[in-house]
Amino acid sequence: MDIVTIVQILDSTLRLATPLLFACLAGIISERAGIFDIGLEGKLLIAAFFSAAYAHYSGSAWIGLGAGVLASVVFSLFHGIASITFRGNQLISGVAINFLASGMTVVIAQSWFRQGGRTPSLTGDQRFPSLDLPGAEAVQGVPVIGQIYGEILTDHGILVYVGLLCVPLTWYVLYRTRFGLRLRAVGENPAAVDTAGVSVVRMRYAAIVIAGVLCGIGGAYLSTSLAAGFVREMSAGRGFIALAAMIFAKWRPWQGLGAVLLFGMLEAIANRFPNLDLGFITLPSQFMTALPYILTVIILAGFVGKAIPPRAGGEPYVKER
Amino acid sequence: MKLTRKFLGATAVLALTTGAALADPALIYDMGGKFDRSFNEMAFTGATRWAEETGGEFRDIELQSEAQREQAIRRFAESGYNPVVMTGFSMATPLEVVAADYPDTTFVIIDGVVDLPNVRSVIFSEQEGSYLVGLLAGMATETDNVSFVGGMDVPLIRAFACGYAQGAVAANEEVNVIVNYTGTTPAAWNDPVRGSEITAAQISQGSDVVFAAAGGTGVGVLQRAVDDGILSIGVDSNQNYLHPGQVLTSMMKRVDNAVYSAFESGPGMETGLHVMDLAAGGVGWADDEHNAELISDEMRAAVSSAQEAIAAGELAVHDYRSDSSCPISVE
Amino acid sequence: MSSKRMPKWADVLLVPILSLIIAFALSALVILAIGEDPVRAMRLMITGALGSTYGWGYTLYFTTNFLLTGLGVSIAFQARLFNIGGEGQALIGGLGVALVCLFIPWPHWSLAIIAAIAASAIFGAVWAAIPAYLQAKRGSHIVITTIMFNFIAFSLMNYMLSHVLRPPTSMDPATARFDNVLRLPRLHDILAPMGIDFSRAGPANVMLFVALLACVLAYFLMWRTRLGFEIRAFGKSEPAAHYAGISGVKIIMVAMLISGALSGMMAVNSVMGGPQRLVMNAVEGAGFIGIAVALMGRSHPIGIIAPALLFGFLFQGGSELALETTIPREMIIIIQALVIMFTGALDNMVRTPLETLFALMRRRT
Amino acid sequence: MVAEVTGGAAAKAAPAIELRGISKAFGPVQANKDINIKVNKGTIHGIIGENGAGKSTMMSILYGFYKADSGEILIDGKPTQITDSQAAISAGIGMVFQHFKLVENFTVLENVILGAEDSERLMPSLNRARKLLTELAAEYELNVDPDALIETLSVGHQQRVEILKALYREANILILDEPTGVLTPAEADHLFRILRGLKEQGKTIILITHKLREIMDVTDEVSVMRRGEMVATVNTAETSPTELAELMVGRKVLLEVEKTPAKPGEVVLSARGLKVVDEFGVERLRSIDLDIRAGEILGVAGVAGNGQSALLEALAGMAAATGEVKMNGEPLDLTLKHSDAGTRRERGVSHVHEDRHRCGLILDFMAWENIAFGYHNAPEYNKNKLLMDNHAILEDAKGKFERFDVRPPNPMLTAESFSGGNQQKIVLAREIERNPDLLLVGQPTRGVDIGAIEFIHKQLIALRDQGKAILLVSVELDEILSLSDRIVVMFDGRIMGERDPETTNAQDLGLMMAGMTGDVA
Repeated sequence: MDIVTIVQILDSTLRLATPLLFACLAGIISERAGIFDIGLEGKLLIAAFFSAAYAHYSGSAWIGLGAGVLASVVFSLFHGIASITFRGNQLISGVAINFLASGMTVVIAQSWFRQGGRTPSLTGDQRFPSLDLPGAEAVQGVPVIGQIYGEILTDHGILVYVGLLCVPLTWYVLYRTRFGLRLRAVGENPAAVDTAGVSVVRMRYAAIVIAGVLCGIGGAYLSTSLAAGFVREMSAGRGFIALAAMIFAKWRPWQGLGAVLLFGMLEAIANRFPNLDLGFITLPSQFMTALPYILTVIILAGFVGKAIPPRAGGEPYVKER
Repeated sequence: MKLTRKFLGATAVLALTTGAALADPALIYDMGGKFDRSFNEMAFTGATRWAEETGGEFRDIELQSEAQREQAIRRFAESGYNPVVMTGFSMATPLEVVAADYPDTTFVIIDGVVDLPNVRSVIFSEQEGSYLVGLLAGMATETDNVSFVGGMDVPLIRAFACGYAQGAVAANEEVNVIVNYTGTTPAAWNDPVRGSEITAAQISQGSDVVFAAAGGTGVGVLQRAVDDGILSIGVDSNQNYLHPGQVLTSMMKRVDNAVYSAFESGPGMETGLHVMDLAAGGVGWADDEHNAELISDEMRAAVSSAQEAIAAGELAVHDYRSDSSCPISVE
Repeated sequence: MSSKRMPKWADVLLVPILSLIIAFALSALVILAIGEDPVRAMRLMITGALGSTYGWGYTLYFTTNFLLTGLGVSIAFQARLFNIGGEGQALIGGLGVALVCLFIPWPHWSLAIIAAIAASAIFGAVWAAIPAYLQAKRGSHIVITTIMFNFIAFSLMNYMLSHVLRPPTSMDPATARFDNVLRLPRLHDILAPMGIDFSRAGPANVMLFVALLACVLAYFLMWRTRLGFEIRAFGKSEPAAHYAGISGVKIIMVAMLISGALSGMMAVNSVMGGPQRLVMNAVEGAGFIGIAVALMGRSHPIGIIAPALLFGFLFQGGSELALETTIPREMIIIIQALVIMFTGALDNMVRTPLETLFALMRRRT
Repeated sequence: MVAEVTGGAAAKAAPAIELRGISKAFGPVQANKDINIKVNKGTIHGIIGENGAGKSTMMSILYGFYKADSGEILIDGKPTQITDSQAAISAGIGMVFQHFKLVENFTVLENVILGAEDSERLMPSLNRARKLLTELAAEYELNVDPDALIETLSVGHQQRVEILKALYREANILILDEPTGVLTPAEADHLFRILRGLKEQGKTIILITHKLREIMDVTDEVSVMRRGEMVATVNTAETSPTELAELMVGRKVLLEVEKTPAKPGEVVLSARGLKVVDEFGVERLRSIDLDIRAGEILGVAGVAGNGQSALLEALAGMAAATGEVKMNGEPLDLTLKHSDAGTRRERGVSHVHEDRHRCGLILDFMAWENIAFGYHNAPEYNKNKLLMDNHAILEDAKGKFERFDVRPPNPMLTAESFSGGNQQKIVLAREIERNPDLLLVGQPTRGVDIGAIEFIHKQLIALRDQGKAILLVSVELDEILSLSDRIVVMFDGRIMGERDPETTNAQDLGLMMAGMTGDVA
């Protein structure tokens, strides 16, 4: 594999990892607060649709982003009403949200655009512009740095950088702020938070709204930056890969970045080499596609570093003595 | 028992008469959907043209899943639509079964062959059209690298690739042809993101003209080409308008004509194998106001002489499907 | 607590029916919002799914799928295991059916169906066994592992169909058609000797009766056998089951194996009974609809029959809808989502006011 | 000495807390009925009552967990609305719950500041808390490592963190709910020293307990609750344990159960070197030697959490153990690789689990199904190899309900629709009527009404008189003293010694429960 190929794959990795990153951080925030979120996929999808639709109507990717985030937050609130207010099963609610998104996007898209469940192609300002990092041009000749900074890191849609910035931000919020302390506590022992005079319900709603916003940005990136418009089922399981990445990272943001980069790279490799010839074995692209899931099962099985979820995760909080 | 029989019998009759008036034509799109800007959309265009010209009505349906193929064909046949036209080679197997059950209905399959008396099988000489656009690509490239993004990796798509490669090399012996396919399942027809990433990879390998024969996936290919400032070539329908001035040309596969002619001829049409080649106007290249600036007179002359040679049988473009091989590797 | 506050019939019937009504009402709003007429839509669905033996043939065909996947989800639910992997188990079950039908020259369909049922059940059970084992022995969350296994199954089938099982001459990622001897008798063939004229087209076949039989057998399993007793006890209280000497590992394994086997068996219908060859995505989401069916049927083997029929109707009616209106087929996914939401996650929203109502009524009398 | 503190100026000022006419009902259950109480500033006020007397409901109302149906709360003489925990904290109330409300994988500091952080950034709060902790440690013997993770701390230390949390929030009124249930006597004494120190600083302390000794030792005043009502408030110095006990139960306590002397027979079960290590690697049982004979009740006394549960579960086949245990002379498989609770039943061991809600019953099952629970493999409950005989089980359940006076006598109801006492009777009927050689009984009368207690005690004696062996584990010393023929005391996973109930008393047992072995007979 020559250097150009590697650079290209890493370049592609960064793009493909970005929607995973947003969803993964969303999952981390939500699950750290004790709300299991298998509806990441649905939120990505609904956000992707509304972003593309409103970017098309308004001519501005930013307005599209707003619409996508709003849609994703609304879905988050459904999840909240079911699993926080009515103490329903968070997993079932998540499943329902995924189906709701899958059905709604096509039904609405068909009704609005009559193009078989897709939006018209987006052009110009309807999509996010690429951002050339300062000095990227200048360092292109320099070995290593030139390739990393001048070729891999630069010239991506602006949301790629937003995503990367969200990693330290999430870390800081979780571990260095009052909000983060309470959020983590609410996922470990909500009773402790409740008796400390902090509303568990409010904390959990705050967490899922943030998760909604992050998924919303991820979805907007999918349809208005990575692609140029919405097509049905365009999230294509990315929400679940993000879920896998979250488990892989054991619910920690920096490790989450690592996991999505790994999974993004697997996708990039599968795109580049439908049949990856390793000399002694040829791996079909299907294997690469399945690899994130296989790796996650191995992690879940606890053979390689046990993944312990937040202790109060999945359980509705019922006040008791 | 008698009552049941009467009741069920009555409803069965009802079923046959619900829906539209008898003998309206119907159209079934393959996965990828009616608005894939490509293959299926071409079929829709043909049907619409027929409807507009004749004032007739037709019914159409998009498949959401592999498993629905047989039901879709049956549904139209059962309700008395005639002829029933369908696009895509994947329809061949289910059609074989259903066509036998409805001998009074005429079926048309595009891109597939079903050997039954009530089926018209329409196939195209994609390699010939691809040769022409390959020729243009070979002349347009400045890096001596052109590329191809196929949809599902099947002999049909390899025939596109093979024709394209032959054309490109014919124009410029130095040209290197980079070939990739999106996948091995029908999902490959509808994955613009993957199409875009594959194109990005090809661009990093030096390609400056990319030909997408990948249905809906091609939208992503063309978009990436525009984003990165290289030329692209559309497929099936005329896609020049998608990005005016940036799409070199489109390899036209006149599915619209096939559908139009089937609708036009009606149930009594001549069945059997119909080959739509360059000579018959089945395939060709798009030359319009959107790409006028990109096509030099020299290019136009080269293409038209090749076109004449092929039509006259003087120039044989190798068909990958004939021996599962290609003089230029399209693996 | 719930059982004390409400009569059993209300719990079993009223709550799911009310949830269903809410789900339907919201779906009607969606239909209105996209500028269509919900009443007309409903009428079209009824004519399309139930107005002819042709429609019935498909409705019952889909019902068969949902009976088996719904039953699979139910058995796991009874052991408090959320087997979200019915889709993957059914996909792999289809592989079992295809192998049995393609590579063994059966003299008669009746032998082949037995072998196919066995093979699909084994394949489905094996696919459920790994998540089950990981849950039982390593405590890995079964919901997450079964989701992962759905995707792995999808990739595996994708590979098998495009690289291994596809006949060399075919471009379609599907197996060859099975021998005509293996064609399962359809309702047309079964009812014709009784003098009933049933549409030849509908693919509903003997598997419908197998599925119904499976429901009855599952009822006996759950309510008349020791194993059923143990599964239900484990599902209600894990520590209590341990106290009673019921092995958690055994129950998790057995319940998931049965669940996977039932989901896998669904493939006999959708592969051998339908297109008579294995195509991509032969399951068409039936594994997920099984969740809705189980939730509505309160995970009761007999209780799921009505919701399975309902979803069979929706599935068939929905495809007719797409033909006659601008409402896409995906409308039924919305209905499915709402049913799951209201009968599963928002159960308390429906239940709590009802309980209050019953309490008020009781106080008055 | 105590009375001096109570009198004088403190008593005349407005009470720290006053409840007026507080009532709270949960459905048909009246948990609190017209509660009136005054707690004076700078005192330790005990609240005593049986399980289910309404103590905890009252405290939950005070801490904003429940809203009272009627009544009024006054803090420092001012009517105060306590709508949630935040309001309680603002009113200066700190609560130490029986089950600690700590985040296990947070540090002590993080737990202390949680919910009371000074600013959006954590650092300043953490630094301030660290300083305060050092001060408090010196002042009140409240020393804990501020950076230790909660899960690494002992129970006593965790409780100190709870107190520190309250003090960090500048609580003036500290409520402790059953604080010594999980403590050793030494730890409890330490706690009481802390409480006295806090009182001297002017804090008001409410101590909820059902242990008379603690009330007598540390409180200034005591209020007694019974069946949701506040029946009396008295000066501790002016009352006696007997009087309090009477007030608690509403009649003379039946300390003695009528029974004839035991006629011990053969050894039914003998254990040597029995050890249990739990899933976290903690040694729960440290080499127990034990013999139980036919026709006797062996009582196991001890503070909760000293290995009694592990002992029961090891013998019942619920927890793996090492060592040697013989049942009727035959060894038992303790590894549980070849046996479980079911095979143990086949060997003649029946088990009334100490937690009937979690283990003893399946609350969602119908009562008749619960009758077969654990014995569902028994031949009389099965028609053949495949099918159970539900009719036979139902008939059997009807008989059992009659003999054990279960009310209502309808086995078609779900188990959860029965009262605590009747649920326990269902469990006992199931386990006793299997005619076991050995009956393991944990906390037989926990959460059971007085009438049922008597009935249950009689049943246990009757089983003993049939020549069966009974191992009785209870945290109620009275129960142990009145039922047992021999008593062993457990502490920290060990047996501290054996006593004859005729010659021992609560003090003697209490010493051993605290781990003091000076006078082993």
